[in-house]
Amino acid sequence: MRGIVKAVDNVSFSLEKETVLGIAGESGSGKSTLAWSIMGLPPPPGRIIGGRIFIDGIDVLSLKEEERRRKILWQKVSMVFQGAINAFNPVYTIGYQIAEPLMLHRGYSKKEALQKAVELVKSVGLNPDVIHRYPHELSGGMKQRAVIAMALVLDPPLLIADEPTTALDVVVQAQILNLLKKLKFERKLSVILITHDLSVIAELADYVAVMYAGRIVEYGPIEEVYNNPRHPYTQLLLSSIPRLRGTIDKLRFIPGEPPDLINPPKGCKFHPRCPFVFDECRVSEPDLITVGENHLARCWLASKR
Amino acid sequence: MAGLGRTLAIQAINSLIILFVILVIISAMFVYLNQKQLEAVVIEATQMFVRNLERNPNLTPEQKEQLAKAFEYNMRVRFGLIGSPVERIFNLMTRLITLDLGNARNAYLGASTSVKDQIVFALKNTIILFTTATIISTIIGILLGMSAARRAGSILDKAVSFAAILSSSIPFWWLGMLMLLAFSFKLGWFPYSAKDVYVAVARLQAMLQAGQLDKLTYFLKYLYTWAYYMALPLITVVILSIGSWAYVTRNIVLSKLTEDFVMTARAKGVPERKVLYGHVLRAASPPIVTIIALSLISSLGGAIITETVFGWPGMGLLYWVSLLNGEAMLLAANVYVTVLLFIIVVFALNFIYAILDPRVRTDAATYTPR
Amino acid sequence: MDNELLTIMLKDPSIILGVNNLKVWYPIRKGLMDYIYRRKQRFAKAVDGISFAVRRGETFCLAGESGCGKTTTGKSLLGLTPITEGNAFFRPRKEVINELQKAGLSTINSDIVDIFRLSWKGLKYVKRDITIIYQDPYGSLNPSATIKDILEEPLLIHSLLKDEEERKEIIYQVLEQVKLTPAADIATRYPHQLSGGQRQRVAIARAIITRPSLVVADEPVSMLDASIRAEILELMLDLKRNLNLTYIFITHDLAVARYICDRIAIMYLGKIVEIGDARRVIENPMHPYTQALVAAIPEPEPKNRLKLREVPIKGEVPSAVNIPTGCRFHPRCVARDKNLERLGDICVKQEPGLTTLNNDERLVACWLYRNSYKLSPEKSS
Amino acid sequence: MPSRKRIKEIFLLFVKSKMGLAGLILLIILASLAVLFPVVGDQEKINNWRNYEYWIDYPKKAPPCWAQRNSFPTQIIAGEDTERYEHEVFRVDDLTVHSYIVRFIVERNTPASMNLRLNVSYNKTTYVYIAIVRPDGQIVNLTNSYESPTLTSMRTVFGVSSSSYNGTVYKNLASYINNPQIANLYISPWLEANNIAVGSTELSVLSSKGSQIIFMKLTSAILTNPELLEGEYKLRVDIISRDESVSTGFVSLSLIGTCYGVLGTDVYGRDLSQAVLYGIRWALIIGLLVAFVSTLAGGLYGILSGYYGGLIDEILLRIAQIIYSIPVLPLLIILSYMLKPSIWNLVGLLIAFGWPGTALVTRSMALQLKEETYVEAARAFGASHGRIILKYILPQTLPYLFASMALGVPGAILTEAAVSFLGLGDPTKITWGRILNEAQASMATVNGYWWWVIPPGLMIMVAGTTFIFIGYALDTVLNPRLKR
Repeated sequence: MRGIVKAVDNVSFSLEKETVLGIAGESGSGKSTLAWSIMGLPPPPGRIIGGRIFIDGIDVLSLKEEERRRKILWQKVSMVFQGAINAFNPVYTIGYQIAEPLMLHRGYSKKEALQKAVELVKSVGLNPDVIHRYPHELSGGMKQRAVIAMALVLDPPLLIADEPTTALDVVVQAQILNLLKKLKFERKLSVILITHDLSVIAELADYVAVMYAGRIVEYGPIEEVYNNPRHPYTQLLLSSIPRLRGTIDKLRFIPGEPPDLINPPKGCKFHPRCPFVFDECRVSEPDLITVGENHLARCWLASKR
Repeated sequence: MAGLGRTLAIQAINSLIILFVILVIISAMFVYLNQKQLEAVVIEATQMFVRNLERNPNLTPEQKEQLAKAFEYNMRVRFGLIGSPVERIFNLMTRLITLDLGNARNAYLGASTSVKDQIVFALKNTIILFTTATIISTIIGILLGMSAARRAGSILDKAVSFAAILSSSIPFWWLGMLMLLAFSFKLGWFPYSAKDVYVAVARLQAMLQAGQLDKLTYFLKYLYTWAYYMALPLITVVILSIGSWAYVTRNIVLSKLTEDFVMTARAKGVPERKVLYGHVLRAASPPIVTIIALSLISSLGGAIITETVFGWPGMGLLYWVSLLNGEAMLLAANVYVTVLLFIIVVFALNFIYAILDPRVRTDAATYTPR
Repeated sequence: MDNELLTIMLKDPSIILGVNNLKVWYPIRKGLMDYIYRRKQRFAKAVDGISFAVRRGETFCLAGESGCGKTTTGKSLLGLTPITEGNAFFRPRKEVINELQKAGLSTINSDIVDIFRLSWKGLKYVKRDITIIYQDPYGSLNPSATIKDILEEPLLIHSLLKDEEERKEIIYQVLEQVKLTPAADIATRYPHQLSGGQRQRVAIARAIITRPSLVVADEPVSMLDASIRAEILELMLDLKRNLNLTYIFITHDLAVARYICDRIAIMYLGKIVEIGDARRVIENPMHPYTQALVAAIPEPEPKNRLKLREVPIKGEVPSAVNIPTGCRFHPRCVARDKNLERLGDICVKQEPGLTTLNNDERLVACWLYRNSYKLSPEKSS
Repeated sequence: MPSRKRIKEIFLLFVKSKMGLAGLILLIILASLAVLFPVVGDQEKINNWRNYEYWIDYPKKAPPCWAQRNSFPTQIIAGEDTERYEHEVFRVDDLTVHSYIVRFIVERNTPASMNLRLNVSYNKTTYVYIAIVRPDGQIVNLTNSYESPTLTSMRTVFGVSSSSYNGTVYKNLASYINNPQIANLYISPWLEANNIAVGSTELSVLSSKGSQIIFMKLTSAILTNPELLEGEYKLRVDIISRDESVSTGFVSLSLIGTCYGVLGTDVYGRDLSQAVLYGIRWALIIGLLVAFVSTLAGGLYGILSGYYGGLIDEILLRIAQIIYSIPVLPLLIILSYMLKPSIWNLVGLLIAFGWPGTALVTRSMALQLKEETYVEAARAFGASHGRIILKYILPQTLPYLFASMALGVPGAILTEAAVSFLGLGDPTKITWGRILNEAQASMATVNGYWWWVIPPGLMIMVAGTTFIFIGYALDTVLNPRLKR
């Protein structure tokens, strides 16, 4: 059962300042691995075997570990985690954990840092007294807000939000999404939003990248991709979501099972499940092909047109 | 902090129940099994007393008889042979609790023949030895366990696991015997009998009083003497304790290492050392304390017996001595105090646990419907 | 009360299940201090007096946020949680009734049983006719059993088929029904060898293998990816049609509810606050809570990113131990704040009952609509 | 239920892990030694363990032979070995003499002791003459010789009546010689006759080491720097009686070595290797019995407590917790002291205090398992409590139970050893703890009797490690959570 899993394979994208890129994909498509790798911390035992990452002009992977720690992590890029429940160390107060990077990177005293933490906590809509509380004393929604506060503590230009609302109730989810939206405008943040939920991406993202089997299969401005999806996977995915309004159409779904990443299919990774498959798909894998302004799709069909 | 108080109150009640149960067991065993023996002792002592009385010409036979009866009654009270079995058990329990157990037949080292004195003397020495040993093995064990966890699968890691396995199947006291064979018999580096420390210290004191030593030299020599006599028992206990400390630390730290907050700390740019010793070890400390408390319950007894081998004048040696001399009361008192010591240690560890774990400290046990 | 629902049921044979005033209260463990101060026993009121009826062949939806009591309600129907009060009148299928009567267990009007009053044995018979699908496809299948063992279990429990070959045949047949092919191959596998969607189909196969008439589906798709979710929903609709099933569909996702459900009951803190036709309730919510819930749901609509989402609700869900007085939603109700003059303190003082609105079939428990009450309230749908 | 295929799979995985294989091999060795003791060991020695007479001819406190260079191996010349001694009957004046000359070889070292046994029967005054005839022709008298004015009586040497006796006489010649009086009377005249001066200091050497000096080369340094005279020695024993019908028989001459067997002997001369070997039996019996019964009892207790929950669970949990927190060893000490010291009592007590550990773990497992969705699902589909416990809870706890059974063995062995070490063990049973207790009582550490200390402890360690290996391996193989 051993083998090499290419969790993220040949992914390239760029992100402008003050925009939000949504990365969508189902479980196992490599989204989370991508998130951690952007920070230079691929989840063990994984390794980055190639490629480059530039953040704010700095080549992240060329830096030594120690340098990366001091210059990049949390200063240039911070993260809001999947499963915020466990993102906090249970034995330290929320305040300390929010303030820790300030003491570490900015040389604040504990008092100053905690003061800053109070401000931050207020700005994400929490009562200031949470800084003296322990993680287990907070509800899921409060914890998620605290995690966001922690991510903003050093005012990084880039924020990675990895499934920031999964496992939250809808009302809380809406509140957290509103908070992120507000912060994005107020703080001029660039955000990489990673989620399996296309609806959540629609709430926040300016651009969207759809991932399948460790690759980006479609990329573009969100309106373009949602209203005019060019990759069959994106098309099927969008039409598999039940809607809250309008006519009730029969839902479409993607037949078959997601590919095994140890032994991925030859050619286009999606071809075994694709309703439009033809010979070429089985043989070779297409590149990302420009199908519109800023709009790319990894599909042979797109090139035919 | 209400949570902490409650946790400790519950813990205290539990400890008291355990102590009570053990006292009942010991006392009941005594009352039912040791009675004949004590009965015989009382009769013998009374006969002796009567014989002595006979020689006294100043007393009338009635007075003699009265005195003899009073003597016998007193003896019976002393040995707890008065009243119903329940009363006897109860009496013995109160006497055990207060250590009001009369005199032993033989003196124990520096102490008098009073059972209480002997127990206190032994307890003091046991505490000296085991506190030192625990401090040393904790520090080394945790550092070793951390290093093993950091390099899981390395030779060090395997060695730690193997050492833990070995040390959980080696009796402390047997290792003690080996140490004596190697370092006292073969190499002659350390003394056979640790209890001679008192002789050596007395000699030092005499030299100090005679003006042969200045105070500083005396103090240094005093420390050296203790270290010299304590070294072997200390090393023995430390060697066998490190393994379990290291192994427990390793396992818990390893399980914590995969938790999300560790990745969070790394992403925050916390230096790896601080991640390990600040975040991981701190978060791992409550379960480490719990497991160590549990393992102490099972190993401390064996460790205390180690004293027997080295002649360290603590509770362990007192077991040997009281068994050798057939001093049941002394034995019972010793067992009681050992158990008390255990319970206090475990209670203390639970206290530390409660302080280390905010979930206990702040008690947020609220109902969450599913 | 008791008899009202029963009376309706007796008259209307299309009702398969009538739940009447169900309460599930969990006693809170008393601490030492509680005993010292002689505090009263407190309860977590997971379900606090709900009534509804389900027609044969429909998909009835229980919706709400986590902790609202929807799952507890579902589980109580299978005797999986001890109830405090209430009835669940159920019309089992003929064979089950026959079995019950053979075993000398009494029935109401020879075709209705009260699930909550059944003995263990009686409940066991009923469990052939009511089955459950769980949310978590990873946890609901015994990891150390093969798919065949898992599917065989209900047959063995109810001693339905004595012959192993027969059992095997039916297992293969059910596997094909849930589109797990080749059945013979799937049957020999262990759950961890299947994908999430395949596992959920095994769970569905297990739920239909005893040919039940009522299936409680407890968030059956909420842990699945979007494309698989659609597939499972379609499968469930197919099966319902083919096997003449009735679903109690428990979900937090109103979009899914709108797609699959016929009628819906919105629950908040152990109470039904709104009940009615699923499409109409979701497209035109009346209760302030339903309104908030609908407003909070994100949709794959790119325009949404340009504006903040208005969710008319404040605060957090209180614990089921400390349920607010009066209308339990009032501390979070934005509509109440807006209509405070008209409403006064009635929301704080008195709990609103479910009442039919003049112009609609649906029932709403909210004082906002007290002027539009019909004169004859409380018809259990 | 795990199928046969799965069991085979588990077994293969188990054997594949180094720990599991090591544990299994050790266990097989230990178990076969325990079962096959009558074949590999010497049952007679074990039967006579507490019969100290039996051990007279064994060297006392002797180290194992492999550990001692230049050791004198024990030689026993028995009456049947007719070619190794000569028997002659003759008369001197009115005395009947039965004369025995026993030949033996001394090499590498002197015998640590010499035990002589003879059958004699007489009804008139009888004397005895004993001498050693050395390879260099020297004769060392150990009693008055024929030339001296009086002969040595039977009473002087053998402590039996000189006028009439019928039976076996026994003398430890070494301790007989190592005596100031004998040194003065016989050894020192012999040395002086060979021009070696014996002063008072030399005399004291003689009176403690005379039995060795007589085997040394006759040089001037015989007392200060003795050198072994190797070769064939003869022991001459004459029974000289006024009774013409005196009859005698040579029973044995045991020349006891300075080392013994594989593991040496203890202070009574007992063969430690047998005890150490035999100890395996008791260790396995105690360990397995305690672990099996307490794990089983604890497991059932825990499952029932956890599964049923509520008040029952609360009460059962408290009881288990209290017993679990009791420090067992001190309590065992006092209980063993007061109860009749019997191994079964100890086993009973170990079980009585041993079950809660398993119970607490299985309880929390049951508690967790019954909340598992698939267990609830079984309930939803109508499974009874019995079916759920047997089919869903128990099989899931079995791996833990097996592992904890294995891991419980060392604890029991160790505790028994500790109790026995304190002298509270069953006096009729040979356990490793008891061997060590006797070693400690004989101050083995001070005297450096390492062969008495190391093997039993090593066996405790090996037995413990065996089961820990098995336990850990089982745990990793059977517990998917650890496999991850």
